Amino acid sequence: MSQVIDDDPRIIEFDVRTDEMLVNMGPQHPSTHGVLRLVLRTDGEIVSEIEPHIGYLHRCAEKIGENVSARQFIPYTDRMDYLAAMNMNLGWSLAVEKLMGLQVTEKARHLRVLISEFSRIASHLVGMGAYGLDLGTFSPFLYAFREREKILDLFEEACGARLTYSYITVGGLTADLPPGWLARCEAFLDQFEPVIREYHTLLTTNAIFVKRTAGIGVLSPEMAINYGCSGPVLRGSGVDQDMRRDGESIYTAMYDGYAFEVAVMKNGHYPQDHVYPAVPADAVLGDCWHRFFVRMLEVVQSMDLVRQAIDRYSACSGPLGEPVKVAEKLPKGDVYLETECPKGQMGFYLVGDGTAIPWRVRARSSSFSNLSVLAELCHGCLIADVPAIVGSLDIVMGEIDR
Amino acid sequence: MAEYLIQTVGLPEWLAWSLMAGLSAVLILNLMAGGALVFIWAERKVSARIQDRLGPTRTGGSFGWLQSLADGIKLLAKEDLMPAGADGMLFRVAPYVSFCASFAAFIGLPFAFDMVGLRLNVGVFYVVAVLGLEVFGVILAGYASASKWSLFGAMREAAQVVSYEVPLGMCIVVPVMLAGTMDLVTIGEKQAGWFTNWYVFHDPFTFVIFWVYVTCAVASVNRAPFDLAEAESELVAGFHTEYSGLRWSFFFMAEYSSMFLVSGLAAVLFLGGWNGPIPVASLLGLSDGTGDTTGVLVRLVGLGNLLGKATLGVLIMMWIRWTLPRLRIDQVMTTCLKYCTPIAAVMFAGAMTWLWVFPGGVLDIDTGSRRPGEIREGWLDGPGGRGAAAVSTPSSVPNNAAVAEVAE
Amino acid sequence: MNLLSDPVGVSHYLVVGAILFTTGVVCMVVKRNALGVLMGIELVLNGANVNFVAFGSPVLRGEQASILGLDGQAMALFVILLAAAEAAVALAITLNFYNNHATVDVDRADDLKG
Amino acid sequence: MIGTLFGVSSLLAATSGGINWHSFFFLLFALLACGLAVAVVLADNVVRMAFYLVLSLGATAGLFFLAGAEFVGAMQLMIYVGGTLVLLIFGVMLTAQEPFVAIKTPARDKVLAGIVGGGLLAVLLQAAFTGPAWSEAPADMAERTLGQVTQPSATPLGMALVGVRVDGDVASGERSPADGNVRSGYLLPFEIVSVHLLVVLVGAAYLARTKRRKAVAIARDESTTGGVR
Amino acid sequence: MRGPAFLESLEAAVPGGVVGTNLEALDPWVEVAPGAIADVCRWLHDAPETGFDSLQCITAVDWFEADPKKAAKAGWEPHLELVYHLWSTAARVSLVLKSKLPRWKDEVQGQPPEVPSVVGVWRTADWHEREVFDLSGVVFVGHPDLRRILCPEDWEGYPLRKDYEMPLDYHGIRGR
Repeated sequence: MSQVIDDDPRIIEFDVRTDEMLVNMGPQHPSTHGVLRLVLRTDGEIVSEIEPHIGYLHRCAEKIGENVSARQFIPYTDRMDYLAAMNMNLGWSLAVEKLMGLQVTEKARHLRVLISEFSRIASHLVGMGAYGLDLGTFSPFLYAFREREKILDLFEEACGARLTYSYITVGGLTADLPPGWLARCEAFLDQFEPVIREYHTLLTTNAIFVKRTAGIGVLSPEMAINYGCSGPVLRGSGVDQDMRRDGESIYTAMYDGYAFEVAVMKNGHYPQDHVYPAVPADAVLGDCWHRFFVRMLEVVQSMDLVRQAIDRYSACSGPLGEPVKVAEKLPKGDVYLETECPKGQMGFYLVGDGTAIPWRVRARSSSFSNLSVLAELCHGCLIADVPAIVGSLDIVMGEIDR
Repeated sequence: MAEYLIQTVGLPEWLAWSLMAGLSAVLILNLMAGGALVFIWAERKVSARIQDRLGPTRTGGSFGWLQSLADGIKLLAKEDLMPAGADGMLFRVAPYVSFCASFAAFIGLPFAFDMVGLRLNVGVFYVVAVLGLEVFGVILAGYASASKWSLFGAMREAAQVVSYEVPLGMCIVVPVMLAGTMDLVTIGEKQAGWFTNWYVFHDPFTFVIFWVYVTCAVASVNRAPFDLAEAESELVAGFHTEYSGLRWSFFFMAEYSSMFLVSGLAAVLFLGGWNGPIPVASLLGLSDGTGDTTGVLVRLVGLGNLLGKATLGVLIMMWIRWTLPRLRIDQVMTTCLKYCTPIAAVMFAGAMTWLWVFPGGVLDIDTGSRRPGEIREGWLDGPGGRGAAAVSTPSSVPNNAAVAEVAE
Repeated sequence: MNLLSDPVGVSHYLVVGAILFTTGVVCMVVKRNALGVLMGIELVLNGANVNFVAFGSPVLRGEQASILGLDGQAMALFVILLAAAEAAVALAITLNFYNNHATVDVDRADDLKG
Repeated sequence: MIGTLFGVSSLLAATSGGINWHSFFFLLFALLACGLAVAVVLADNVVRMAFYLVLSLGATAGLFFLAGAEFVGAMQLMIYVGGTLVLLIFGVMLTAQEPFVAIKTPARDKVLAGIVGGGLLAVLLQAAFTGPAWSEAPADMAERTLGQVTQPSATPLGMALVGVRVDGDVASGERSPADGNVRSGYLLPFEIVSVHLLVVLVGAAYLARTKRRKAVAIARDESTTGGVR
Repeated sequence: MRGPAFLESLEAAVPGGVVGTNLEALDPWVEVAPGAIADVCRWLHDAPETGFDSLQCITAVDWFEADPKKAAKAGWEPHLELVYHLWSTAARVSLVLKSKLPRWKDEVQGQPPEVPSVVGVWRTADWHEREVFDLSGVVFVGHPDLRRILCPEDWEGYPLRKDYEMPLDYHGIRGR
């Protein structure tokens, strides 16, 4: 009987008559991960509508790309996803190499895998720590940064920079690893492995954390695909897609011979190659918890990949190869290449007109598409859920605004 | 001491009393302010240690122990900003309302036997009632700031604190029932002896209700994971978003002294008050009830005991804060209405039944000291008990809104 | 008469009660805001409470009060309780009124007017 | 400010030979209570009204403490002030939108109310000083220290509420329970109040509950009220 | 289904939609008539054998050369080129659609060209089309909320056009 009433669209429930309020979250707000402005239309604590306003960090990277040569553009890619600049370098380099028909040496290939997967760990550490911050716990953030600092130390040794590396470049890498680096890297991995269990205790399996994230911001796989979501956001919804495995051959060739699992829930379970915490009963596929969990799994997968890459790289005896000249001419034609970056699929579109300077550069960023789904996810949630959902998308404004 | 001033120094009575009142007020105020400074410093050090950091290390020597003072000076020097649309009067008054409520509650909290600002026979009731007024300043601040974030914070705080008063009250009723009085001094007195006399160990129900009290106390002073009113990742800074400088620091001080107060209340109600786990003094044949030097010394030890217990409580709250994520507003309300309140109600009934079934208590270890149940509100028994002595000798109870024997 | 040195009697309390009562009545009459009217009622009850407590106060009346015992205080307690109950109901009514009329102006509550 | 206070008080003390602290605090709390009550009437903003009201009630609680009614005073702080707090919250909620911040009262009403109120006050004040016994303080008042509690009130009050009288004439020995003519306690009123409170809680929850209504009805409702939301 | 067969079925589904192809390019592309872009996309999205359920990117390339000497050698007429990169999550194949637009509608300087919106097909096109509108000046007819996205709402001009000139001043901020 009551079921019938519930379904009757003519009957609506109403509480105290309240007025809707427009609230500006950002651009200077602690949990919008940079200069994102969200305009919330709220009824009390309930968000009825949310509209993201972006562009506060727009630096005309695409326009700049039309004025510098392909190698000169590398530093600008650093500043897109500044938390995983190595992956940005790699994406652009591969796109240019695809246009030029270049093939890097075997040693450079393994070094690129090593570096980019390492960078993925560093990026996910920020995502994880900042997510804890969004949910009101401060300590995991510092635990994450403690480990990230060690990775940055290693990067600094390799290329001299801690944030904007410009290390991977068109035609290879700017330098080889310094002596002893691999040993320090392995030492870090050994030390880091048990730390992940701490993260799981503090966040993934923490009762309050699960309460705050499970069943919140559920993104169905259809919606995720329709909105062009990618990376952990897409895989958190149970879509089995990873460009490292499914992408174009020039990219997948990089991972030839590497063994890794795509962190996605298939047949009702996550990969079982390591011991992972169990999925809580409240969690729904596609909610904030799953997106977060996918990132945590990817960290473990990336550690495996880094270990494999260390072995292969040290087994390589050939030269590292030289990067192309700064003013190397680009052939006529256009290419588009998407690579699997920590935040999702980063695509670079490049039009060459026969000169060294590209005719058109386009960067398709994963966070851009991932953020566009926010309005859909936040419909009817509570204000406290907004940071939880935004954090679970793990956006970087540098990449969105470019 | 007031008598001393009157009789020996020859001051007029009113002057002696006002001097003593002023001294007591200064003592309590300094305890609050100084306590807040210490706790803010401790919070920094504790959080730093939890997070693999060092925290303040320079100001005032190697432990940075002057850091809070430096911060205080910085806050004093800050510009006192007020938003253009704010309700000026309420905006200015709100921090003081919070602070005063917190301060006024301290008047009723005993620090050792008879070391209390004002010994009220409704002590617990008074402390809880006044502490509940702290939310008042927060609501005013949230409303007067003319900021939506502040308003959200204020409404959250109101909903949360008003709800949590229900289970908190139920938890507090249990020790009151066991002691048969609302006088905090008598409640503390009744738990004298070995730690088995503490009400937390009185029976299983009180043990459970102690933890309910801890939860509700953390919630009622707005500490993580219940710090929704100032949830920085959601509401920027909640109700004090628009505050700066000294006014902001008043909110801060009120928060820390409230933490100290609920911890102190927990110590008095459940953890034996100023009585140590082992009744060293009574084993040595000393008593804190006497007015001579020994009595005062024993009381000072008791003061140390209570401050230690309260500080421990504050440290535990810090530990919780730096470990757990924050709950959502609906989850906070669920915790209160669906868990804390029913559990508190059942435990209350259970404790009542226990008292009825085992009137003398089960773990009744004869310690040679006063046994629970021996002390009653004196006026019913007639002269004899110590409570009676305290009530019936007016000179030992300086009666004034803020006169305390702390001064002795 | 020096207010600061002379002892206070019941009359003084009655004066306070009278002032509270009167302001409450005026408040009820003057305010058009339903919440304001509610506050007026609270003030009136509070004024009454002052009287109850004063008459029953052993401090103020000495031996005379001991005949009354705690009756005055008990009455005041009941008044406080009923005031709380009244506030709850009145608030609910106000809220309902607000739901239906989008205002808390009591002058607009004239649905029964012909 | 405290300095001024002490200055003034010492001046007064010098002229009259000492301050009666009871009188001093009575004056303080009474002025606060009355002044803030007047402020409630004069204020237009609901939130400010509620703020003044809370302070006024708090000052009254102080008066209760002075009069030796500690339990009532604490009760006043807890329930009355707490209840007003809820009023305040509703004030905030309803006035978060501009039009209702202040509903102005016509001057005519104010004048009328002033006259009526003044008359009422005159009558009440006259009545307050009629009883000669009321005006004079008990003989031992001057000797008693301020705020000294002659007897604790909480327990006898509680016992009275459950029907056992230990105060008043029982305490003074004029009557004893054995005689059988002791005045009754407050058990029945207490029960009635308890049930009353329960009924009120249920009723208030019912009145302010989430309602279901047909959307058509809403539309009609909106049209009659001019669709004001 | 690849290559010619695929093109045939597309041609059959949307007659006149395909105006040219280049299957030898690094990323083989299909040129679509501007007016038919929404229909083509709808078919590509819905048709079971293709199922391009994901839109990766929309790019506008401005083919314009200000220098007349270079323009003469360029070998193309000035035009705007819209590039759609599609992806099929099931088949894991990509497809590039291109569409040539005039630089200005009806050759009126400052009046952006129009093309049907594909928001109805992929929701992600919402922001991508806004970005193209913002930076390259293409009006997507049927877009629910076509506003500037990266630049301020009162910004003038389309920065990714080759003939764009940076304003000298924006609200008192020096531009050049």
